[in-house]
Parts: sequence; structure tokens; C-alpha cells
Amino acid sequence: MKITITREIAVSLSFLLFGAGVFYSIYSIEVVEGVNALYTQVMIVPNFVTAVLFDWRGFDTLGECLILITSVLVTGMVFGKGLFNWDFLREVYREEDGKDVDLGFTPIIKVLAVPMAVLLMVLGVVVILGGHITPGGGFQGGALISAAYVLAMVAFGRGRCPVRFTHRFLESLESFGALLFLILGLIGMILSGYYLFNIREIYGIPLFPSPPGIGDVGIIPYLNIGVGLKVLAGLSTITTLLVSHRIVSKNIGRG
Amino acid sequence: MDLQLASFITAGALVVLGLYGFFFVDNVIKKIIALSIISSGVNLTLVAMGYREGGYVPIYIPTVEFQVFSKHMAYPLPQALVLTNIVIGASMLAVMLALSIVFYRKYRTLKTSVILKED
Amino acid sequence: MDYDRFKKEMEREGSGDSVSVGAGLTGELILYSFLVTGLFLLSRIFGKVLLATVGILAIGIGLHMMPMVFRFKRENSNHIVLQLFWISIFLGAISMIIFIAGSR
Amino acid sequence: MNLLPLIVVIPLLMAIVFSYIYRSKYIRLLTLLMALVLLVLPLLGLYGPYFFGGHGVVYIEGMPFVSGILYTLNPLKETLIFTLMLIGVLVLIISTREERLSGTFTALVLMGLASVSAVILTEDLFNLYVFYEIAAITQAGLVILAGREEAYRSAFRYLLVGTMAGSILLLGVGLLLSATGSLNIVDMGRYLALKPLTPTVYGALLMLIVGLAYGGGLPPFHTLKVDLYSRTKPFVAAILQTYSKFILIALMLVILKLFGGLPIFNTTRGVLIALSVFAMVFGTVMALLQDDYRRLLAYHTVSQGGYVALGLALGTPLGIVAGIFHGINHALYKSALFIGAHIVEKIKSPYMREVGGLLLAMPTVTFLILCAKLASIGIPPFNGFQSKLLLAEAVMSADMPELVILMLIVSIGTFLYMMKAFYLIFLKPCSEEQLREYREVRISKYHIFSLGLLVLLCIVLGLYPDMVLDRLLPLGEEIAIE
Repeated sequence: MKITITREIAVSLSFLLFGAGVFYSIYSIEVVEGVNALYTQVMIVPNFVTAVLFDWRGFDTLGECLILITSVLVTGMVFGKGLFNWDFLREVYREEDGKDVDLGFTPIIKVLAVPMAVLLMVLGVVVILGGHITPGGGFQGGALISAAYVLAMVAFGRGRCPVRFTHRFLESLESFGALLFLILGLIGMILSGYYLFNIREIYGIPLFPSPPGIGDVGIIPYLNIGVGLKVLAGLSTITTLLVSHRIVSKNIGRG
Repeated sequence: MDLQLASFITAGALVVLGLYGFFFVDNVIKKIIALSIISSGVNLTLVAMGYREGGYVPIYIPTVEFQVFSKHMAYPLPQALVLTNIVIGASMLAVMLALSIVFYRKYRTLKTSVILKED
Repeated sequence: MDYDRFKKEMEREGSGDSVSVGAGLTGELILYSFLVTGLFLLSRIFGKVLLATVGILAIGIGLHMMPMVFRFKRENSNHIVLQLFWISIFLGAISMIIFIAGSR
Repeated sequence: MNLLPLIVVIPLLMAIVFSYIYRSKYIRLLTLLMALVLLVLPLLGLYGPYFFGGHGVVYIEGMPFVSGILYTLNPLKETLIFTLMLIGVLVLIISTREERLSGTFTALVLMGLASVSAVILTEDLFNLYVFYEIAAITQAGLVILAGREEAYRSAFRYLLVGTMAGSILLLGVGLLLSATGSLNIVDMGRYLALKPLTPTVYGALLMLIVGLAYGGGLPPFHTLKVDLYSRTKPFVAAILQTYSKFILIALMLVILKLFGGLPIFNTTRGVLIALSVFAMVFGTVMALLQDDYRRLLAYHTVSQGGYVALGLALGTPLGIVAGIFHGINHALYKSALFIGAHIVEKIKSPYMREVGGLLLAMPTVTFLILCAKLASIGIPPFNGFQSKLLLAEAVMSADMPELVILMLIVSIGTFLYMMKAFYLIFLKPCSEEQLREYREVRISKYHIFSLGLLVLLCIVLGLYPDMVLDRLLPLGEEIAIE
């Protein structure tokens, strides 16, 4: 495909115009406080971002959980999960014998990777569980844990990885995380009539044991745990899919 | 210079640079990187919107009085939006990377004009 | 625009029977009438002599470029370079229109 | 209790379950059961607003703001969701006759249904963006399911451009958030009408138009959409085109609500009308040149999308109603046509020259497809006629008679290529041998049932258009621009 010089000029001009438009409109932003005034004055949990994320805009967070699930599903499908037709994939993965190339890294990295991975995982759990009090939350913690898993996998290769999650286990974990979120929303609906209602207490018993003086936490920690499980499983599954041939061979019915 | 204005300028520059990379670079991986740069620019725009002069991090610590805190805290809403958008960006990225792996195995090249040719 | 030349072009594309040629000719006519009607509309809304002149020029160029359908088909291909080209032109055009209209 | 969110939540829940058990033996049975459940969903909600998490309206400095996420249900949205779910049900039913059906297909269809109904229902711009992205990724996934190289390629194209357009859309949402301090569409519209416009708002408008053109398949993004529709299995294309039509309608309504009363709207209207006219003409001209039946239908979808967008872009009450009505009609007859194309592809091939004489092999299906074709052209007893007439009226009353002429010309083009396809596939004489070959292929009852139901709906809506129009008209007057 040859592009003539006239076209080059036209495309550059229009890019300049659009770029200038984008830049100008971002440059001239003047922030209006609006509904932010409410979000800064009402305290639900000490971490205000978490409060916006799970209380006021909980449904957005649900949508974003679902997009990760869809993405994992579609990534799996790109590598042959449940397709109508496998001709193209069989053609592409023709010469493969279905084995992963697991070289691993030098001993220095291997020695360092394990304690680092363990530390990261512990930190991730802390970040998830304290997401409503301290900086952090489900995404950040989940991303940390899956980073630990990826680190171990990269250092040792997929076969000899000390941290072993099977594919099926990750899938279950992910579905469980998202289902937890959806069902907590449904419980809120049954109790109050509003989907994803932040139930503070049932019969006077607070839902999550928390130290006094940090407000009514409600279901936010559970939502955090659900999101954390889903993110850790989702990101790990995606990485596994991207590095592994064996899953493809299994999917397309070979080995 | 005002910190917020500087952030907006950086964000605008990131978006425009990303658009340049997306339209003019003929390499799938570089195009995907450009897309993620656009996404970062958008995220930076959002975060910079929540900026307040001399503000606090939006996590309440009882050592400050709540009235003072709430008057000076950075706006939490844009930050929440950014968290959501990061995951959306990551999901799109994952699918596109998977597709480019498959096409690389088929064509042994990353040129967009070869992979996504007319058919 | 004579039928024979059109048929020859169609045959080169691999579909030269009478049904396809008829369809192709209709496409050509639709494109041309789109040009004409669009110019009518624009000149009525903006009401400028200049625009009318430019419009007649455009129709003339269109007549000269006939058959337009084949060029049109090439531009509508799904080659990524062409797609990105037209998307970029689209972005530039609407940003120009909106920002110019906004600055008035 | 108002069960409105269940319209979105139940498909999402079941999508997760289906993607988990995708290799189960009972997938076909479960899919059929799920289809039945889907039919009930549109009846669950009550009219009026629904506040998520119980966060209602708050007053800040005397201005009302919705603090959480707001869904509203009104007769218009209910009709749209009912159509969407109906087509989803039919597609799910047909899919059970496919070999190698797995839970991934059902999961993706459900995810798409949920996300598009969320896009229709929501009054919150960021929530709309999130579900818009889910819809984009779902559509790419549904195309990948076909598993051929072209399918992979068109999904890749769609995602590459889609990520760009999605980011641009989000930037627009962010700019509007900064300019108005809210994410609720009604609040934003109110604020924008009060304050003078800044370059930020113009930028936001520009970016929303980009998002609209991508989501709805207007030029220059139409080539991407055409690839999507023509590279997948035709019955999947039926649900794909419904998704993009309804996203188009939803985003158009958002633009009307946000910018309708502003001085900039005149220019916006010009841009949108130009885009929709381009879609109409480009779709028709390209469809005339196609040999592949699926591609022909795909381009037809683009040109009818232009009609829908034209009606909505006018901004008059009649225009909005006509546009939405045409969108609903289009979803119905176009799904019928795609299902017909699926049957044709199953019997012989999607290339029109290789088929011929199918009339003798399956007269019923031929008759039904002919009806759907007539509806798509706009012949009186069918619904296409009613909505096209209404559109022409709306365009006339908006003082643009040239566009009516153009619409007529485009309709003639539509007639020509639809009849060309009908002749080549069904009427062209064929050999005895070929006929025997056709007769060997069994057409499932499910296919004929879905086709028949859709055609029946087309006739009913054509005879009694007031059934839908009565529900749309009050809303049209509410949204319309002076």
C-alpha cells in the first residue's frame, strides 16, 4: 500500500488540527467543584477513594470487574478456548510440539525472586484487607499478588515455578471474586431495595470487625476482597495465557 | 508555574504523542504502546483535575481536624475513575497483545501494514 | 460515461455480467446524485454564490473523474493504512468545524 | 420493590457461570433455559429513576446533583430493551443447533446484552463509558469465535481503533466532568445551559462525536463494522448489529440531552446529519458492488444506521421518534435477513454466484426472507415503510427536502441490490444435481421459527405502528430541541 505525498500532507494537517484541539481543550480546563463537594464532606471510610469507588460508584467498579472477566475470556478464546472453528490456530501452531520453552534465569535472580515474591504476596494481602483504612484496595493488592506470581514464573520458568496456581484454580478464583461482588450487591438489594447498598449492620452486628472511630465500614472490605481475588486471578491468567503454548495445544485438541 | 497547569500540559502532550504514535508508526507493538500512552494521558488529565493547592491525600487520619481536612483534601472522584480506567486499559491491552502474538506466529513480522492488509 | 467502458472496468474486477454492471452503474449514479443534492442543500443553507460556483466545479470534476465507483471502492477497503488515513482526516475535519464554529 | 438493575445483573451473573462451565455437556439445555429467563427481564423494572446504593439527589449550593449512579426506565428504553432481549433470545435459540457450541458463546452474548442494556438505561456518563468498552470487547470476542483468520484480523482492527476511540471518549467524559462537576447527564445538561461555553466543552463535544461514530458504525468507522458483521457467522452478526444500532441510539440521545439547548447545537446537528448521510450513501454504493451476501447485508446495515442517525440528528420530536422507530424496525428485519443468510450459508455458500434456485428447495424460508427484504426496502404492509415514511415526514418538516430526495435515491439503490441478491440466490435456475444437494441439508425448526417470528413482528408493526409510536412520542417531545 503506497501512500502518496498529497495524502501524507493531508493526514499531517488533520493530525495537527486534532492534536491542537485536544491540547487546547485540556489546557483550558477549569475545574468546577460540583458534586465533589459532597464526596469530600461525607466520611464513610477513612480512605475516601475507596468510599467513592465502592459506595457511591460501586456499579462502575462492578462493570470494571466484568470487563476484566470478559477480557480473560476473550484472551482465552484468541488462544482457542471454545471456538467454532480451529483451522487458523491449527495452521499457526503447526510445528509446535506443545512444550513450553522454560529456560529460567540465572541463580542470582532465582535466589532473590522467591523471597521477593513472598514479600509481595504478603504485602498484597495486607493492602487488600486494609483497603478501606490505608492507601490501597482490591486492585492494588490483587495486582501486587499477581506481580509476585509473574515474577516467580519469569525467574523459574512456568514448569518449575515454586508458586503454582493451576489454570483451573485461577479461573475458579476469578469467577468466585466476581460472583462475590454481584451477590453482595443482590443482598443489599434484598435488604434495602437498592442494588449494591452499603449494609452497615444486620441486627446490630457490624458486618466487618473494625476498630472504633473509623466509621461504618459495612460491606466495603468484602467488596475489596472480591475485587482483589478477581484482579489477582485475572491478571495471572492473562499472563499465563500469553506465555504458554501448552494451553493452546490443549485447547485446539492436540496433546 | 502552577502545578495543575503543568500537569494538564503534560497530559495533553501525552495524548497528542500517543495519537501520533497510533496514526504514524507501522508496528503493532508500538501502536499498542501508543494506545497505552493515550490512556495514561487521559488518566493524568483526570488525576490532575482532583488537585488542590496544598491539599491532603484523601485518606483521613484523626490527627487533623475533619473540617480542615475536608476543605483541603484532593478530590477523590477523579482518582476513583482513574482506578477503573486503568483496569479497562489493561484488559484491552491483554486482548490486543494476545492477537498480536498469534499474528506474529503466522507472519513472523510486526508490521501493521502486513498483518492487517486488505482482504 | 459510456456503458462499454464501464463494463470493461467491471470485467477487470472480475464481475462483468449484466446484473453486476447494472448494479455498478446504479452505484455510480447514486454517488453522483449524492454530490449534486448535497451541493444543493449546502448552497441553500449557506446561500453563497461562491459555494455554488465551487459546487459546479466539483460536479465538473466529478464528471471528469467518472467512473467514481471504482476509486470509491478502493478507498473503502479495509487496509489498515487507508482506514487510519480516513479516521485521521475525519478527526481533523470535525475538530476544525467544531472549534471554528465555537470561536464565533 | 423496583427490580430494574436485575436487567443488567442477571445476564452478567449468568455470563460468569457460563464462562466457568463452558465445556459442560448440558450447555445447550442451559442456553435454552437462559433464553427463557431473558424474555422475562424487560418486565422487571418500574418506570422512573433508580438510584444505585441508595444515593439520591443532594443539593449543593442550591443546585440538585445526583451523587451516585442513576438508571431511569421509561417506555422508550423499555421498548429498546425488549427488542434487544428478543433478538438475543432468538440468537441463543439458534445457537443451540450449532456444532461445537460452547459456553463461551453464550457468555459473550449475555455479556453483550447486559452491557448494551446498561448503556441504554444509564444516566451516568462514566458508567456508560465502562459498559461501552465491555460492549466493544464483547463484539470483538464474538467475531473471534468464528475462528478464521479474517475474523481474527477484523477483531484486531476493531480493537486497535476501538481502544483509541474509547480513550478519546473517556477524555471527553473527563472534560465534561471538569467543566460541570458532575457525571450525571441531566445535571450536566442543566449546568451547561447556565454557564457560557468554554473550549473544554467544545473539546468534549468533539470527543463524544468520535465515540458515537465508532460505537454506532458511522463513517469513517463503517469499514471496521462491516468487517465485523461479515466475518462472523451470520446469526451472530444479527446480534452484533443490534448492539451497535442501540449503542448508536443511546449515544445520540446523550448528545441531544447534553448539547441540545446550546448555541453550538446547530453546528453539531450539521456534523451529525453529514455523517449520517455519508453512512447512507456509502453503505448503499458499496453494497451494490458486493458479491458476498454477508458483506452485502453488512453494508446495508451501515446504510440503515445512517437513516437512524439522520432521524435522531434532526432533533425534532418527530425526527427522534422516527429515528428510534427505524432503529427498532431495522433490528427486527435485519436480524431476520441475517438469519436467512445463515441458512443460505449452511446450505451452500455465502457467495451469491455459487448459489441459485433455492426457491425450489425451501419455499417457506424463501417467502419469509422475501418478506424481510421487502420490509428492509420499505414496501407498505411492513414496518420499514412506516418508519421510512415517518423519517421522510420529519426531514420535510425540518425543511430539508433535498435529503428526502437523497433518501428516495438510496431506497431505490437498496431495492436494487436486495432484489439482485434475491434473484441470484433464490430464483436463478440451477441444475437438478444441485437441487438434490440442497435437499440433503436439513434446516432446523429453530431457524424457521425465529425467522417466522421476526417476520410476523415486522408485519404487525407495519400494520399497527402505533403500538410502538405511542410509547415513543411523549419521550420524543421531552428530549427534542426547540
